[in-house]
Formats: sequence, structure tokens, C-alpha cells
Amino acid sequence: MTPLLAALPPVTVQHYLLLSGLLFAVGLVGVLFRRNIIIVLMCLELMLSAANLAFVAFSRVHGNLQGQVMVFFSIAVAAAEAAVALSIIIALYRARGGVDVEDAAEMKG
Amino acid sequence: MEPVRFLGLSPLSWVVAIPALTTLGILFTPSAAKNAVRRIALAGMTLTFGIAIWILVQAAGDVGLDASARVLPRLAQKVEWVRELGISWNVGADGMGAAMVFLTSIVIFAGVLVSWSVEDRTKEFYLSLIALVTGVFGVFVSRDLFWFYFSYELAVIPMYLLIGIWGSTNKEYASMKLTLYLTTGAVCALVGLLMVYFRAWAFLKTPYPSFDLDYILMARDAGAFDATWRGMDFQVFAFPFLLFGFGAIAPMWPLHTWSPMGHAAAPSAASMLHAGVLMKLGSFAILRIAVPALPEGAVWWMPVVAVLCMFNILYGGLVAIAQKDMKFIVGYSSSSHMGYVLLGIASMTSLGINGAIFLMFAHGVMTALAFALIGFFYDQTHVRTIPDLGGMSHQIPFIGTAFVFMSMASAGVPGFANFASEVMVMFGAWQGGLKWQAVVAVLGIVPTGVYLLRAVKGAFFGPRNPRWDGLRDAVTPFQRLPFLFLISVLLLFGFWPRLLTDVIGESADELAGLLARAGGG
Amino acid sequence: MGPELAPFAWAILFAPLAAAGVAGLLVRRRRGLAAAVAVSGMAVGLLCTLYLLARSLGAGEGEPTGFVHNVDWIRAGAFTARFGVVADRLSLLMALVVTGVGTPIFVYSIGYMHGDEGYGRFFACLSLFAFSMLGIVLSTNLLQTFVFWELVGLSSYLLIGFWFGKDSAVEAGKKAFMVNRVGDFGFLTGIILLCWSAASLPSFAGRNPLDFADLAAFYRAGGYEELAKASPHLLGLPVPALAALLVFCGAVGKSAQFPLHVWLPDAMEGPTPVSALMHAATMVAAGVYMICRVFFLFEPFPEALHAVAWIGGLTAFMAATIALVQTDIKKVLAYSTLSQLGYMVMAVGLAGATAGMFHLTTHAFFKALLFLCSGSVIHACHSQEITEMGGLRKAMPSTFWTWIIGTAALVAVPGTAGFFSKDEILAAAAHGEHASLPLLVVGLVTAGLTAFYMLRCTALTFFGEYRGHGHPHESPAVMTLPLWFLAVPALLVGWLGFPLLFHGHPWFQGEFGITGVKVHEGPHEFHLPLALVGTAFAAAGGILGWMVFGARRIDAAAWKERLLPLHTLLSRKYFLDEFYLWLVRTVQQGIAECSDFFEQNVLIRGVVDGLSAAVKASGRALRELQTGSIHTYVRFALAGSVLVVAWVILSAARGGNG
Amino acid sequence: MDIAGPFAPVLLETLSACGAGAVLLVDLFTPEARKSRVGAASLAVTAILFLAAWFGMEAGGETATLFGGSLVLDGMAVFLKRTFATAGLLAVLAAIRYEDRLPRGRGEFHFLLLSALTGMFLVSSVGDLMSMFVSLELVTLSFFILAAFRRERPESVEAGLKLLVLGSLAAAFVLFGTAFLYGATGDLTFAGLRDHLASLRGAPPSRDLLLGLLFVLLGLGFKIGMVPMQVWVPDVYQGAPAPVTAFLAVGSKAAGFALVLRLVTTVAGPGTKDSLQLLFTALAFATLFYGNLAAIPQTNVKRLLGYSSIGHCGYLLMGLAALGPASYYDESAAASGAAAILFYLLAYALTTFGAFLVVILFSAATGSDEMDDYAGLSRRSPLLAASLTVALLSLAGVPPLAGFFGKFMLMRSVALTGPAGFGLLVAGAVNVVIGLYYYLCLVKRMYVHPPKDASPLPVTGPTAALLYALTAALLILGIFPGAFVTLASDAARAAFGVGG
Repeated sequence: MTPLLAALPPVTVQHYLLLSGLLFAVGLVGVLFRRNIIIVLMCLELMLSAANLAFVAFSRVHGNLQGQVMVFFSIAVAAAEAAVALSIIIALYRARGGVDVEDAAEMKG
Repeated sequence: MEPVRFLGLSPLSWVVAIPALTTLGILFTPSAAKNAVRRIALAGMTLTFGIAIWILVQAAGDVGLDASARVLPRLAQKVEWVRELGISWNVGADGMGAAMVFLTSIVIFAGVLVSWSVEDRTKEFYLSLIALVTGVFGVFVSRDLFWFYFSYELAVIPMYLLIGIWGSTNKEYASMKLTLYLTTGAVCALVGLLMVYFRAWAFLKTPYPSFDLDYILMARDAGAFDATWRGMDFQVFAFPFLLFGFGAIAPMWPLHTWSPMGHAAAPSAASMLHAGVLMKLGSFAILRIAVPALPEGAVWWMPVVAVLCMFNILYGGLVAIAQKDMKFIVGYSSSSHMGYVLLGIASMTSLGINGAIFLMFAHGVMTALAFALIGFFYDQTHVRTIPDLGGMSHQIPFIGTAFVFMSMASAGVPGFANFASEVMVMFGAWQGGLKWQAVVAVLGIVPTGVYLLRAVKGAFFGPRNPRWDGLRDAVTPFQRLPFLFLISVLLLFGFWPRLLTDVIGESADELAGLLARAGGG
Repeated sequence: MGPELAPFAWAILFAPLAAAGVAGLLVRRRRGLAAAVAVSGMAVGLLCTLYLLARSLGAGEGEPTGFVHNVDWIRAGAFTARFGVVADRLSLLMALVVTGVGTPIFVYSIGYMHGDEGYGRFFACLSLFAFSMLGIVLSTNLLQTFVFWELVGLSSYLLIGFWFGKDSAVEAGKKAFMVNRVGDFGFLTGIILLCWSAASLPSFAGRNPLDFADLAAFYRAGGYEELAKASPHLLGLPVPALAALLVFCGAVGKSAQFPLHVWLPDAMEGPTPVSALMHAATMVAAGVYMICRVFFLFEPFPEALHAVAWIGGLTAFMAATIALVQTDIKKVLAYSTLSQLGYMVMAVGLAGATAGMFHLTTHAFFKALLFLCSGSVIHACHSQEITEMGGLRKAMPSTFWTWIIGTAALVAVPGTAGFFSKDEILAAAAHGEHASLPLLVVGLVTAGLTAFYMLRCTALTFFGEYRGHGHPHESPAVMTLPLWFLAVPALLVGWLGFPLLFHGHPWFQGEFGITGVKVHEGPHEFHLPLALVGTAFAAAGGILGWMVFGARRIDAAAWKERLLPLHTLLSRKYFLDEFYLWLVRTVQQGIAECSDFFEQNVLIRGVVDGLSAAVKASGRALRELQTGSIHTYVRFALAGSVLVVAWVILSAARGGNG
Repeated sequence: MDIAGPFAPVLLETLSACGAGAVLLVDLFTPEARKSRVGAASLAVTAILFLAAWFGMEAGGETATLFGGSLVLDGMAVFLKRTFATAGLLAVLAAIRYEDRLPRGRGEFHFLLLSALTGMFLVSSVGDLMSMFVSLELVTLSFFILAAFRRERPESVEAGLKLLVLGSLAAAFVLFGTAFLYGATGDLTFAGLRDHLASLRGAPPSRDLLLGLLFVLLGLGFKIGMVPMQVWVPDVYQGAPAPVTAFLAVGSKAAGFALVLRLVTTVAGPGTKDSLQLLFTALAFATLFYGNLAAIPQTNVKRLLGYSSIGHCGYLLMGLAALGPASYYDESAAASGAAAILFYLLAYALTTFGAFLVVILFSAATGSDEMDDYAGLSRRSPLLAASLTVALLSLAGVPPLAGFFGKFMLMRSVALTGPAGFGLLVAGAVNVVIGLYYYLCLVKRMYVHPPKDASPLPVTGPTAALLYALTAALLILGIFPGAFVTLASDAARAAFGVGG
């Protein structure tokens, strides 16, 4: 431990949660404003990761492993989701010739 | 008391079951076999008519007897249907119910006959017609709020199809409007029914709530509806939901606008049922459910009805004067006549209520006759507006004569049931303290005469018009049967009103007594 | 005489109904049979009436002279409406008028309507009318009277508009029906008012507030004062007085009194036998009969009687003036009828029921006779315009002589039926309990006018040269025999009431029927001076009429020019029809159109369609949220989520309970 | 069932997972010309599942738990599984009528249907948040692919993408919320959540827990099409292949509601009921009006049904709003709300498939989903028109059909909350009328308007039989609902821990 680090206040669960919330917010903002679907997808994954972080932090607080187990499941799910998402994005690219979110705005009303 | 059952079902259950089975029978008949469809419908409705007569005869026989010697209570039948919700198949009839069942069976019997000439999608037509009447019968015999509401709603959609498919004049607009209006009324009433249902259960605290009307009435006697609800007296709060919900179909001014339009657009048999029976559901429901369940609410709100019904009577009559389309004339006249029914109810006297129920019957038969007649010539002329018609009595004297009979009945000329009932309402209104309304009701006979005589003259009288030389009159006994049948019913009960008023009397006495105890009358 | 004779009374009522039913079923086939059935129905009624009348007149001292037989017609709550027959001298006299005038007219119709397309229908309707009229006559209570009141209106409508191919006939029928309905509005309101004000009194308990006998008994026991005390004034009048006036409204309508008289002249569009039977002899007299029946309502209230008398007098005078200028033979008779009805009503108002009934009876016979004569003339000339007639006395002697008899009776030539009854009315105006000089003057002037227009009509029809087309012939025996049959009573029936001859006969003495109609106080006197004055007025009118139109000493055309505004006023019937037309076409139609406008535009287009348009518009607006862009969707979802979360968290923080 | 041995509680899940694999195998070994065998195999699997669900499971049996409480099999689970099995069977039947239009991948299509079905079976018996997330994602992921399955059609891809983005967002919400719930209670099982709330003894729960709960509810709200998470519904319904839409409408919504019900029955307690009731009342209001109002101007049948399904979500939310404030609270009201939801889901499943079957057949014959092309259908094919009409009327809630009784139960359960539920009751009533209007607009086209193209649309025997069967089922459920109501009520009461 360097003195610099020691000078900082101790890292509590609140900090993890703050980070987690921040990550979630960043992801959300990305989903809200980015037009490239790949980036939107990445932002979505970021939001899942934010939740994972919270799980791990809480797992630490409660001293049981349920939260960590949950993280494994969620990572697996996220991977599957990414795979499905990419294939759909490819299909979109083939159909529309672009991966802009606004490319898929035919149906409305 | 030995219950009366045929094959396990009470005759009152059969009154609903036979039309339901007729519907099924028609459903499984091939579309091409049009005559088979017609005959099945006629057979079913004849049978129902027979049962209805039997019930009315029993009801007449019951008058003045001890409770133990009566037949009508033995016709009641209760079968648990959905225990968790407190729903049971619960049918029963008093004099009022018997009269209304009789009315319905008359109108549908005639309706089936006058629809004999429907060639377009005959099967679907009769299917809708009989499904509609199944619902109507259900309302008149139900003593369970669920089945009451079920039947009430059931009657609406077939009407949509009947008007939408086989109708005329602006049928799309009219059918949609009618359906939405009636449904709005129905769901408004449903809100009221559910409030009553909840209060009854919250007060009696039985394991399950119940939709049984007797359960509701028991709760009423126990004082379940005397509580406050959202800062108001519960009865005063809940009654308008039932009143205006049912009133929309009654139709109470200013909720009446669906009705003339619906009449005008509907095919004959549908108009007959619509004006003859469907409109009576509203006032019947007020008398069967709203008033018994919430008598104090009724006493509070009846002055409002007494004001609105004046609009019905006079305004309806005046608007009818301004109409040119025959069906609109009869349509607005119906809304005017229903004002008398509402006035009778609002009088809160036995006489007025008796008159109101009797008038429901009389007007039902009369208006069925009216629409059957208009339909008869409209099918051939394809015009109904007075300036286009005229002089048809030269070519179709039978229809012309029958139309004069109908107009006279509608105008409240004695000898027809309408007169006796309207007079009862007028006397009842005055007796109930509604003096101005009574005067308005009497005054109402003037515009009634104006538009009816104008219609008669406009359609049937005047110089012979060669345009109508091709018209066919009702010549065979089979063609004439529905008209003669309806006219004779009107005359029979007009000459001897006690055939019906005695039967209705006890229901009316009971309601009036209830209202009097609740502080009115 | 007691209720054991009830079947006869019921037979009087229902024989014509049965005839109507049978004739109605025979409309198409067996026309002759339909007529036969109708005539025999009427004859049965006549015979039963005569039998009952004989029994009533033959009733011994202390024996009842009438009976009542009732069944309950409607029972609801505390309300009972009855249906029954009353056979007392009043009703039997009236029934005699109806059946006695009716039977010959039915017979006459066989000839008159021969060959008409609606022959069977005609007899069915005529029998229906007879049933309705006898129903009024035999009615035991107010509601039953009203029932038949309306039925008479119905049959009148059907018969006036009998030739439904003619627009004017249909319009006339409509008008008759509607004007009567206006009167009926008052009538029924009065019945209801009377019924419940009486029923609410404890002293009335146990009686039926609609029943004539019960009401009369109640009034005799001071019911009027009791009623007036018990209930507050309505419209500035004591309740029983108002009820009496409202009931009188019914009579105003049916008996065609001013201002509801306008239908009667138009009613002449119907076949002539109909005019004779209904619009001269019976139906229009129903109002007078009804007032006599309920005279007890008016008795304690002199102002009401006064009003009645004035309405009658006004009608009598006004109609007579209009009759002066009519050119249609039936219209002349129609206005004459109006005028005579005015006399009757005036009589009831001045002198009580008997004088009115007396004139009613005599008038029924001679006016029916006159109408049938006119029918015979019309049958022969195929025209109703007296300007197209003339010189018929040679071609149609029977018709001519019977017409002369009828005219004599109408203008009150001494010794004829009309003389006695009219004299009684004038006497009442001069000397009676409610004597009134103005009304006496009205009566006398009207008598003069009557003679004038009748002689005008006679002269133009039967004297001079024939001005019409074709060659008129005397009508067949089936038509002339009834004329003679009616001519006899037209001449003689007045003697029944001649005080010097039949003085003291129970017929016109003491109490007159179950409701206790009283013959006016004191013994009848024959007022010779008054009779002379009356005759002088009539003679003056008659001579003047003959001078102008018969002898042509005075130039009618020149006088017409000179009095043109007056002539116009009279020939346009004081513009009353125009006024009513304005009322119906402009006022009523205007209100109706306004209501319709409100209905179509405010209620339907405004409220109902507006509501549905608002719902649809909100649907379209919501739809705009769905832009198709994923970004909008995410923003929408997020904004919504934030709102939900913020709301819950904030409410949890504030409420602290969740 | 003895033959299932220890797998009895997860019999359906096991069967459908194995069936899904089997279908893939069949596809692998079937030559291109005889690909209809794939559908037959899939049908066989779902038929077995249907029979097993309705006749192989005891409704009132003991509650079984598995994997340490991750999965439970109680009455509610059984009822839901039966609904899902029915929906699955119908989805496959619909897919078979559709698959001729699939250029390729019939095996995958059926496989995905069955895997979604497996997910639904799992959803109905989840016992903790972990299995909730996983099973939910199984359903969701399958539908991502299914929606975009016709990738040669741009709207299908668009539907898939929209479902993907918004679905993933919702998944993130659920996961994030789960994390907070875990943080607040230290346990992932529903039982633990219940115990935690019980330990509060009526005190309001912590803000973390509330937040977590809200996030999860909003995430699940996506599945069920609840405002404000409903945005994807119309587009996806319109763009996805029709059988998928039908299955999505029924299965996905039911799965979402199964989870919401689980969650709410768990957390509903003295401290939370008031705010939950208020929350669901507000959400039900918004959802009802949004769905029904925006449906009015629609011209595409699938899109119309999409909006209508939002409206139906609103009705279902009424059942949740029946939890009632404390003063009027009675377990029966809440349980009746849950029972109404269960019954409604079953009725809705049958009704929706009734409607979509006709949509599929119609679009197969004409290539159109536009409402205007339905003009005169009653003359072209009376059976199709009648079946669609019956289904639409059932959706509208007209007696004597299943939908009527479902709505009646929901309104009744709201009414049992007394004055508090009054406003929602009125809103529900108003929406019945609005709903009826737009359904009737379609009925009107079929019956009143003249056909543009009068050529008849023949219906083959088996299809006709299926339509008849569905119509009959709607009638039976509407007129003789007693047995099903008993099942639903028992399940709901058990879930709330009331009575039997």
C-alpha cells in the first residue's frame, strides 16, 4: 500500500455501487444517443456489466456467494445475447446496407 | 312446494334454453338450406311462445292466492354456476317478468315471420336474431346479477350485426353508434352492479360474495347500503350508475339519440326487437335491479327522472313532427313513449309503475307492428320518406289498414293496450305528486297525434300513385299472420287490460311499497 | 227497473260493435251482407233502447227509473277504473236519439254508398261509430266517457277521411282528430284533477272518484265546498271549478264550440250520411250530453255556467254569420249545425241540462233530415255548390218537401220541433235563473240569421232555374223513405216538451237520471210575448232572405260589393283557419324544427359525435408517439420509468408508509 | 407420475427441451422435399406437452421445490404451464400453416418455438431471482431470433432489432433491479424476500428494496407491454412473422405476468400493499388508455392487435391493482385479482390464437395484413370471417365468450377493493367501449363492406376443424367457466397463502 492510496478514504461498498450506477448511466446514455447499433449493443452490455458489479459488491456485503453465482449466469446470458444481436445486426446490414439505428424506422404510427 | 320441471329444467330456464338451442340448431344447418333455417327458427320461437303463454296463465292464476298455492314461485330454479365468484344460474319470475317474457315471445314470433323474405345470408340473419332474443329472455328471467348483465350485453352485438349487415340508411354509423351507446350504458350499469355487489358482501361478510339478487336484497334489508361512500350516501352515489346505465337503453333523454337512428337503419325484424323489446330492458332493469336494491337512492334520484321524462315526451314528440323518414318518426315516437314509462316509474306509485310496465308491453307490441309494416312496404318501395310516398292504400289496402290500426294504437286511442297503460301512467303521475309531469303527459297526446296522422296520410292516403302499382299486398294468411297477430294482441289487452294489469299488480305494489318505505311516494 | 235488465243495455252497446267486427271481416266479399249486418246491429240497439225506455217510463212510484251495471276494468293499487252501462232516462233519451236517427241513416247509406269501392269498410266504420257514441251515452264514469270520447274521434277521423284518395278529405279528418285532441287534453287533465282531488278527501272514502253516481252524490253532500277548501287554488281558480272548466274543454272540442269549432265545417268532406249522423245529430251533441251528465260539477259554480253560456252564444252567433255567405250546401248546414250547437251549449249554461237536451233531441232529427236531403240533392246533381243548383223542387219533390219540413223546424216555425226547443232557450235567457240580456239578444239575432241563410239556401237550391249539369232525378226509395221517416219527428218531437201539452210528465220533471240532473226550478211556462219576438226575428230574417235570393227584389251582388270587407271576413271565417294554420305551420312546425335542429346538431353532432371525435383524435395523437425510431422508444421508456420511479420514491419519502 | 421419477416437477421443461432437440435432429435427417415432417414432429412434441400439462399434472398437488428453491411447482405454476402448453400447441399449429412461406430453416423455427416454450415453462415455476432472469432471457432470446426470422423481409429484421434493443434494455433493468433486491435482502430467493419483508412487521421497506423492485417491475413491464415500456409492441407485432407475433402476444405476455405475479405475491404485505395498489392503478390507467386509444386509427391488423394487446395488458394490471389499501384489504380481493389474471391469460391465449390463425390464413392467401383488404371476407369465406369475429368479440369482452368472463372477473376483483378501486373500475368500463369500437371496425369490414376481390378463400378440413375447436373453446370458457375459475382461484389463493 502506497501512502497515496492510504491517504484516500477506504473503499466501501458505496463506492462500488456508485461506480456501478455510473456505468449503468453511461450505458444508458450510449443507448439513448448513439446511432451505430454496434455501439448501442456495447452500451447495453455495459449496463449488464454494471449490474454484475453491483452483484459482486453486494455479495461481498452479505458474505454469501449467491450474487457471484448470479454474475456467472448473467455473463453467459449476455454472451448469448451478444451473439444473437450480432446476427440480427448483420441481417439488418444486408437488408438496409447500414447499421444506423434510424435505418430501422420503417414501421411507425 | 314441488318445483315445476320439464326434463330437469324449469320452464323459465327453458325460455332461455330453447332460443339458445335454436341458435345451435341454426348454426349446424347448412347455409344453403334457407327454408330449414327459417323453419327451425319458427319452431323454436313457437315453442317459446307457448311456454310464455303458459307462464302468463300461471301468473294470472296466481293473483290473489296464498304464497303456498302459487305456481310462479315453483318455477324458480337455482343452480350453482361459479362458486368462487358467487354466480348461480338463478331464474325466477313475478308478474312483471312473466309479462315481459310474454312480450318478447310475441315480438320474436312475429319477427321470425316477417323476416321470412330475408334472402341474403339467411342463416347468419336468423342466428343473430335468435341469439339476440336469447339475451333478452335471459334478462327478463334472471335473478342473478351476473346472468342479468351477461344477457344484457349478449343482446347488443347481434343487433350490431343485424343492422350493419341487413340494415339500410346510414347503417354503418347507426349500428356502431347503437352498439357503443348500449355498451356504454351496460358498463356504466356494471360499475353500479359491482359496487352493490361489493357493499353487500363487505357488509354481510359471507365467505364468498354473491351475485344472487336475493342476497343483494337481503343485504339491503340488513342495511348494507346505508353506508357512506367517498363522502356520499352510498345509495345516492351508486344509483345513478344503474339509472343512467340502464337509462341509456330505456332510452332516457338526452341519452336517446342512438335509438331513432338505430331503428331507421335496422331491418324490420331487428327494429321490431330493438324498439319492441330491447328498449324495455332498460326500464325493466331499473325496476328489477336498481329500485329494489337501492330504494333510497331511487327516491333521491326519481325527481331527476321525472324532469328528464318530460323532455322525452314533449321533445321526442316535437322532433318526431320534424321528421320525414317513416322509421325516424316511429323512432322518435318510441323515445317519446318511453318517456311515459319513465314517468310511471318516477311517480313511485303502484298505479304508475303498473302503468309503466303495461305500457312497456303495449308499446312493445305496437312498435313491433309499426316496424313490421314499414319494413313490408320499404322492402318493395325502397323509399321511406313521406314526400316520396303517398296513396299506397290504393294498392296495398291491408297494409294500409293495419298501419292505421298501428297509428291509432300509438296515438293512444282507446281500445288498444297503449291507451289503458298511458292513462294509468298519467293518473299515476298525478297521484305521485308529479302534477306538471302529468299535464305534460296528457299534453303529449297532441304531438303524438300530429306526427302519426301525418305519417298515415303521407304514406297511405292521397290520390292513387301509379308508381306503386307494382306493390304486392299481404294477401296470403301466412303473410297476414304476424300483422293480425300483433293487432289482436293490442286489441285484446286494450279491451280487457286486467288480463295484464292484475298480473303486474303485485310486482308494482311491492315496488311502490318499497319506495314508500324508503321515503318516497 | 234494475240491473237484471243489464243485458239489454249491454246489447245496445255491443250490437253495433259486433256488427262492426263482422262487417270489417266482410270488407271484401259479401258487401251486401256487411250492410245488412250493420243495419241490424243498429236496429237491435234501437229496439233495446225502446224497450228500456218503456220500462223506465213505466216505472212505478218509488221504483228506480234507471240502473247502473259496472265491471272493474283496470285495478292498480288504490285505483279502480270501471266499465259499465247506465240506463236512466237521460242516457236512454240520448240513446234513442243515436239509434233513432242512426237507423234511418244506415238504411239511407245503403242507397247512398251503393257502388262505392269502400262499401263494406263504410259500414264497419259507421257501426264502430255507433258503438263509440253509444259508449259515451251509456258510460257510467268519466274515464269510460273519455275512452269512448276518443273512439268517437277515431271513427270520425276514419269516416271524414273515408275517401282517402282525396287529399282534402284526409286533411279534414286529420284536422277533426287533432282539434278534438286539443279539447281532450283539457278533458283528461280535468278528469285527473277531479279524480285525485276528490280521492284525497277522507269524506270521499269508499267511493270511486271517476264514477258519475258517486261524484254526484258527493257533490250533493257539499263536495264542491269541501274540495275548494281542501286544495289550494290552481291558476287562480278553486280546484273543482278548474276541473269543471277543463272537463268543459272536452265538450268544446267535440261539440265544436268556439274556438275549437274549425274542424266541423271541414268534416263535411266525409260522405253525407256521415255528416248527417255524426256531424249533425249525434257526435257533436256528445259534448252537450256530457255536460248534462256532469252538470253537478257546474251547478255550484255560476261563473262556470256563465262561461259555458257565453261560449255557446258566441259560437251560435259567429257560425250563423259565416253560414250567410257559404255556397256549399253542406257547409251551410255545417255552420248551421255549429250555430245550433252553440244554442245548446248556451242553453246548458243558462237554463240547465234539460233545455240543452231538448234542443239536442229536436235538432238531431231535423238536422239529420236536412243533411240527408242535401245528400239526396248532391247525389242527384253531383255537386255541392248551391250556385250550380236551382229549381230542384220539381225534379225531386220528396227531397224538396222533406227539406222544407227540416228548414221549418230549423228556423223555428211555430209548431215545429225547433220552435219549442228554441223558445225554451230564449225563455231561459230572458227569465231564467241566470238570465242575461246580451245572450238573449244574441239568441234572437241568431234566430234571424238562421232564417236568412236557410231561406237563401232553399231558394238557391230548389227554386229558380237549374244551373248545373245533367238532369237531376229524385233519389231511390231507399233514400227518400228515411227522409220521410225523419220528417215526422222533425215536425212533432217538439210537442213532447211543449209545457202546455205535456206539463207534469215525469219525463221532464224532477231528477233526470242517476246523477240527479235537475229540471230547472218552477213550472214550465209558455212565454207568448217572447215566442212572438223570437218568431218575429226569424220571420224578418226569412223574409229578407227570400227577398234577396228567392224573389230577387234586392240585388245580392250589389250588396256584396257594398259590404265587401264584411263579406270577406265572413267568407274567410273570421280568419280563424288562417290563424290556426299559422299556429300549426309556423309555430308548431318551428318549434319542431328547432328541436330537430337541437337534436341533430347539438346532441348528435355536438355531444355524441364530438365525444367520439375527441376519442379518435386522442388516439391519433397517441399514435404520433410511435415514431418508429428506436431512439424515441428508448427515450420514451426511460422518461416513463424515471417518472414512475420518482413518483414512487417521492411518495414513499413523503407518505412514509411505503 | 412415476415414470418421470425425480423429474416429475420439471417434466414439461424436460420434455420440451428434449423435444426441441429432437426436432432439430428430425430436421437434420429429413430431405428437403419432405420437410413437413419437421412440423409434424414439433406438433407431436407440443401435443404430448399439452396432454401432459392438462392430464398428467395434478392441479391441487403438494408444492414441490427443486434445486434449493430455484424452481417451485405449485398450483399457480401448474395453471400457467397449462396455459403455456396450450399456447405452444396452438403456436405450432399456426406455424405449420405458415411455414410454407419460410424460405429455409423450418427446423430452427420450430426449435426456437420449443425453446421459447421451455423458457415459459421454467418461468411459470421460478422460485428465485436467478432462475427468473435466466428463464426470462431464454424466452426473450428465442423471440429475438424468431421475430427477425424472415430476414429477407426488412420489417422482420426491423422488428427483431427493436425487440433486441428494447428487450436488452429491459433485461438490464431486471438485472440491475435484481442486484438491488439482493443488496437489500441478501438473498435471491423469493422465500428470502418474503421473509425479509415479513421481518419488517409492516414498516415500509428500504429505498434500495423499493428501487430494486421498481426496476424489476419495469423490466418485466417490457415483456407484458405495460406503459411506459410498451413502445416496441406495435412495431414488433407488425413486423414479426404472424405465428411469432401470436406466440409473442400470448406466451411472452403470460410469461411476464407469471413473473410479475410471483413477485407481487411475494412482496405484497402490509407495508407495501398501499403503494403497490396505487402504482398498479396508475399503470393500469395509463396502459389501458394508451393501448385502446392508439388502436383506434390503425389500419394494419397485426398492428391493431399489437395495440390491443397493450390494452389487454392494462386490463391484466387491473388484477394487480386489486391488492387494495389496508382498510379494505382482504386476502380474497387480492387472490381474486390473481385468479382473474390467470383465467384471463388462458382466455386471452385461446382468443389471440383464434384471431391470429385467421390473420395467418388470410395473409397466406392474399399476402396482406391491411384491414381494408378484409372487406367482404364474410362473403369470401364465411368460416374465416366468423372465426375472426368471434375472436375479436372475445377480445372485446362480449358474452358469451371467454374474454367476457375474463374481463368480468378482473372488474369484479377491482370492485372488491371498494371505493379505492372505483376510479379504475370506471376506467376499465370506459375502455371496454373503446375496445369494442375498434374491434367492430374490423368486423364491419368483414361483414358490411363489399369485397374488393370476390374470389372465395377456401379453408381446408383440418384448418376448419381447428377454427371450430377454438371457437368452441371460447364459448365453453365463456359459458361454463366454473371449472377453470376454480383452478385459477385455488392456485391464486395458494400463492397468497390463503385457505386451500
